[in-house]
Amino acid sequence: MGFHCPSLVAWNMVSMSKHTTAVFREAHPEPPFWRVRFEMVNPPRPGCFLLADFGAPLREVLFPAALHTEGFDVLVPPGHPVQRLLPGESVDLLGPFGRGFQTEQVERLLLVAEAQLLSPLLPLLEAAPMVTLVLAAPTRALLPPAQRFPPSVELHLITQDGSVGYAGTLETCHNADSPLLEAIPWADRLCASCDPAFYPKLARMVRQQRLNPPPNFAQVLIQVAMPCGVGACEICRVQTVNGERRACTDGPVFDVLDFVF
Amino acid sequence: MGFHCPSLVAWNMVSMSKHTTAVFREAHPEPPFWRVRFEMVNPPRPGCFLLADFGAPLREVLFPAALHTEGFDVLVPPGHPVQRLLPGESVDLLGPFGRGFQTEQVERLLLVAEAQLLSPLLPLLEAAPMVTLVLAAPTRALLPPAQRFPPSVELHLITQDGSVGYAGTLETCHNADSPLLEAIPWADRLCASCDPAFYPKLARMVRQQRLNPPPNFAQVLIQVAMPCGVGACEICRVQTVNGERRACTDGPVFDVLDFVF
Amino acid sequence: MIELAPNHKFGLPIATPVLPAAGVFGYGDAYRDLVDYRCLGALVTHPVSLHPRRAAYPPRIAVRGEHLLIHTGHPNPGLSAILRQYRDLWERLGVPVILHVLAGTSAEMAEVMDKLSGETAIQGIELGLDEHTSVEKALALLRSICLNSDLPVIVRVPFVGVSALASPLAEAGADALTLTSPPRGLLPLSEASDDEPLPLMRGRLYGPAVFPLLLQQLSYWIPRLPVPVIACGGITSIADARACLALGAVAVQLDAVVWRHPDLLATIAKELANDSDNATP
Amino acid sequence: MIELAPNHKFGLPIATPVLPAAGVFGYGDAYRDLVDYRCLGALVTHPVSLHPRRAAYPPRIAVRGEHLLIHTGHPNPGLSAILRQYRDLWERLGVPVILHVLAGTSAEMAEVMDKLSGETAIQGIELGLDEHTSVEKALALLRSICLNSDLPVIVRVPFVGVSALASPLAEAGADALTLTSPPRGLLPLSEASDDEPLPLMRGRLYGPAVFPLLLQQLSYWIPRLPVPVIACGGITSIADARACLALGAVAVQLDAVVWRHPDLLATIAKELANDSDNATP
Ligand SMILES: Cc1cc2nc3c(=O)[nH]c(=O)nc-3n(C[C@H](O)[C@H](O)[C@H](O)COP(=O)(O)OP(=O)(O)OC[C@H]3O[C@@H](n4cnc5c(N)ncnc54)[C@H](O)[C@@H]3O)c2cc1C
Ligand SMILES: Cc1cc2nc3c(=O)[nH]c(=O)nc-3n(C[C@H](O)[C@H](O)[C@H](O)COP(=O)(O)OP(=O)(O)OC[C@H]3O[C@@H](n4cnc5c(N)ncnc54)[C@H](O)[C@@H]3O)c2cc1C
Ligand SMILES: Cc1cc2nc3c(=O)[nH]c(=O)nc-3n(C[C@H](O)[C@H](O)[C@H](O)COP(=O)(O)O)c2cc1C
Ligand SMILES: Cc1cc2nc3c(=O)[nH]c(=O)nc-3n(C[C@H](O)[C@H](O)[C@H](O)COP(=O)(O)O)c2cc1C
Ligand code: FES
Ligand code: FES
Repeated sequence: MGFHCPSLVAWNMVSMSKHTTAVFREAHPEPPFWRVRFEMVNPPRPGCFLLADFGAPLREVLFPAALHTEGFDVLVPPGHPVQRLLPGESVDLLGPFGRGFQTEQVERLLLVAEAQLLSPLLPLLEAAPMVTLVLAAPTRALLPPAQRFPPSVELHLITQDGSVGYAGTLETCHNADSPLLEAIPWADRLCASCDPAFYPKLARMVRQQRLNPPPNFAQVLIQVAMPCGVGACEICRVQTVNGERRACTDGPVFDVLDFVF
Repeated sequence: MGFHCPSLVAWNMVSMSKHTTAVFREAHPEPPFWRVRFEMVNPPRPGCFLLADFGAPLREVLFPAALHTEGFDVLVPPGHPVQRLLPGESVDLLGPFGRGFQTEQVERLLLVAEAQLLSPLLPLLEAAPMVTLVLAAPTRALLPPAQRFPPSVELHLITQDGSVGYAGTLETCHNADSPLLEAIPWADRLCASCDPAFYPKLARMVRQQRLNPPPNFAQVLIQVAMPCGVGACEICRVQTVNGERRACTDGPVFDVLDFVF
Repeated sequence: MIELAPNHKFGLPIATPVLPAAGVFGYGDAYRDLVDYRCLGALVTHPVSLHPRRAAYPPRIAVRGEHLLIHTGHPNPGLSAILRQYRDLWERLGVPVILHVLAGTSAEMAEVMDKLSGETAIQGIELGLDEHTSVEKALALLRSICLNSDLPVIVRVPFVGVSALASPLAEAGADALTLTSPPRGLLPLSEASDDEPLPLMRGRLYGPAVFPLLLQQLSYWIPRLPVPVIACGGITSIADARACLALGAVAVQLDAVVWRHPDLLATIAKELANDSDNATP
Repeated sequence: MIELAPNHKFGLPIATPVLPAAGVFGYGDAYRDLVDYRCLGALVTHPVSLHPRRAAYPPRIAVRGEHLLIHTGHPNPGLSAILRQYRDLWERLGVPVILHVLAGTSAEMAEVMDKLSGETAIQGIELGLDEHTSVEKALALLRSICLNSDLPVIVRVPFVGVSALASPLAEAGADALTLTSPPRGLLPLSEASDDEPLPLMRGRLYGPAVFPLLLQQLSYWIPRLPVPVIACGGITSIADARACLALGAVAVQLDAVVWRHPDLLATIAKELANDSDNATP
């Protein structure tokens, strides 16, 4: 059963533009994470992602935690497979993929994150003249040290046990004096990275504080499993007011108003 | 469905004497292999083996290629998982297992090997006052350099393409002038590590040169898959004149006369 | 060319024996920046149903070593929406389009075929079957397609259903069979505790260990079936693909491995084309 | 104590729910320097036949990623030789001995049971069945054991045969079922070439990917079966063992993982004993 492929030669000529590599540069501890630096020509914009092949059956979703002219950093947990890479080794990547954060022409940027999901917001710490970060964690020890942040960032901490900052959770930030509620009217853009279960609540807070917020005033990142990154597997579907959407191609950054059910 | 285990405490008290560890010391290239040094209290005798856990679904069979007072060396191919070990790291081992070579009170020791199976014979290079090694390979480039062997060893090379030494294979060493046939009458012990398909032929050569060789005059090592090492899986069975035997517990060193069918 | 439907009046010729499995490749535009579609024998679409289907409740994926358990619920916007959105793309794609169809009843299937009548963008149907579909139901679905459509029909046979379904389907007029759908598995999502019931995830099993199970089925069934067999399950290398063809499969479908290595589709297609060039005198 | 044979007149109580699977642990002395046998609920022996069986022609094992394909031919010196060699050891072992028996016909099985009559070293039988054993043959073998012996009988059900065999066997008097034997697979031993037929190895598949397939079977079948179920297949951790018990299995059998981690038998037995101590008031 022989067959010939007329276009055999031509296959190589199509630009397969989303298959790329990055070069591992170095990694150093930044408790509770490791900061890993890669060199790459077109690193993903904040909120966009890459799929890295580290040998597992699924590629790993990488959100940049910092962007440089010549590449980007990511934060990974200790024991991560990157620790087996040697400086100069290259990593097989697909991407960049997705719709990221839009912060052009923003003056007053409000960032909202749970500490363990903070990393995709880090590239935005100096994305506007005025930046406020509301950061929540169960307890003080799970928060990064304040001196890690640029001095220009106004930092509001929330801990569930009250060990530092406002005592409570993002979910319970209803009181007028809560740092989140106070900051929403001030901001002209909100970017969040939290448990998606919080977003309907956040949408209500935004509605309550801003009456008619413009589209994309509050942009929220959804971190779910994204096996393919291109809209092929349908595993990353999330429910929105407009029906199901794919986190990988329609997100992973959505308008919070998509979650007002 | 609760249950109690009366002997729960006692379990730990039985000596589980064949589960052990060795400490990885260092590895250096010895083309076409890497020589890897381990520290271990009771290293296996020549021809005996260990089962090492390097992360694969089956443990790997390790034959010592050299024995030291404080441990042993093995030869492994490049790219072997030991290259991921750090000096001082320990390796989980089962063993030592098996019946090894017996070379006590031997004066004239004849070693016979195919080059790629040589390593389990290396600890015997100085096991007797006089040692002759008959070493076969398809071509010169696949033989280790002569200066790797102690000067006391008399070396006879056989290459299939005649690029060095006797032109032929172990199987075709019938002629009276062949190094193998010449050496058999001289020796008072023969230890071999070859493709098992050769052993029936070797047995005939031994019979022909020695008429009534004493038991264990010619000892041959069989390298087959040995998943359990203890006689539990029945995967290592080999056919002998006395019926099937297990390489792991009845061998891996057998009397060549076991293979006179 | 390779003929997937030698007994069909129009046939379903494909240029290379490498296809994506239904559900891993979307509807034809998802991989535009990663795969040159000309390397594909055909596009096998994500499963499509008559009415829209919503995604299964998460989690939808679990990893066990080298293996994945996946459970999506086969969400899709329904046939009409799919046709509206992809018809033009499919016409321009340059490779045959095989629509993977899900349907619960033969009446539903008849409606699906009705909507497809006159549709020139589609060259074949792949019928998806549930794990424990009875012979009667499988034959009824197949008959409903054949009665209401001229398109060649491939049936993708469930892993546990090959013994019961393969021969009856081939005799009832399936033009080809895809062996097999992924086996169904179950995994705990966290450790068991005495207090609560164990949270479990049910799904389809993907990964390299499925391959020896597939080959076992191929070696037994290909000589016993009068229709071409497309191999699917745990194929992750050119050697795997070659082994399937050596056992007589006409083509291979790659499944979850495509997400990790989209380039494998073209790599395997090229290597097999070389094999074939070397073999033909 | 855990009762493996609650409906049997003598029963088959075991102290821990952890057993070695037939074929991975020998006959009771192989692991003497590596496993404290008191951690085992019972010894399940290597498969034994009436007459001696020789090993299958090599290769007998192939590795695919995390998985093994194994094919031994179940060599053994035959029942009489085994009894002669191990009877005394079994009497002293301190744990019940379950003899795994292979037999081609019910007449052969009757002879096996005859040789076992009066044998006090054995507390139970595990019946091994071939992959595509028919219901009639399986029931005939079971009946032959029950007619000719007083021992409790566990049947180890083939992976593809659970649907057909599990209920009939349980209703016909099996005291317990082991779910399942390993699935059969096929692997190429080298790359395919056009000139020669592909060298293939057929065997049983072992490894962690078998576990989700096992759990799927357990979750469906345990509630539907009137007898205890012993879980076997790809169990490689304490979490796996707990999941099986959480689904209602009375015990677990560890298979090829024992060769890599013989200590896992004791580790799992201890952890499960702790679980059980914490649960009982
Ligand atoms: C006769 C019979 C024998 C069984 N034997 C066993 C056994 O031996 N072992 C065992 O573990 N389980 C067995 N089962 C159970 C079976 O495998 C499922 O676990 C059971 O059907 C429940 O599945 P589910 O709820 O997860 O639904 P799913 O199997 O996920 O399916 C849910 C729905 O999706 C539909 N569906 C799925 N795929 C398709 C498709 N491609 N096309 C059209 N419709 C689709 C189904 O019809 C169903 O309505 C048996 C079931 C039956 C009916
Ligand atoms: C009704 C039927 C349906 C089949 N359907 C399929 C199918 O859908 N897919 C498929 O791939 N193959 C199928 N087969 C083929 C089957 O799985 C085997 O591949 C086939 O029987 C040949 O196996 P083998 O030669 O490798 O021998 P093995 O299966 O290795 O067995 C050889 C011999 O060992 C005996 N034996 C093995 N284990 C035991 C045991 N525990 N106790 C007692 N005796 C034992 C057998 O009886 C036999 O005599 C089917 C076979 C039959 C009979
Ligand atoms: C085509 C199809 C595929 C499905 N796949 C899975 C699956 O992989 N795993 C699973 O646990 N459930 C699966 N389901 C079950 C669904 O998530 C959901 O439980 C089921 O669809 C509800 O029944 P119904 O939609 O048939 O009415 C599937 C259902 C269908 C119809
Ligand atoms: C109990 C048993 C187990 C076997 N296991 C395998 C196996 O795992 N893989 C395989 O390819 N053949 C297997 N065989 C097949 C044998 O190697 C051999 O082909 C077969 O035994 C020849 O047929 P007979 O002994 O039943 O007459 C098995 C046979 C038996 C009886
Ligand atoms: S990650 Fe596959 S569809 Fe979004
Ligand atoms: S290695 Fe298992 S019996 Fe020899």
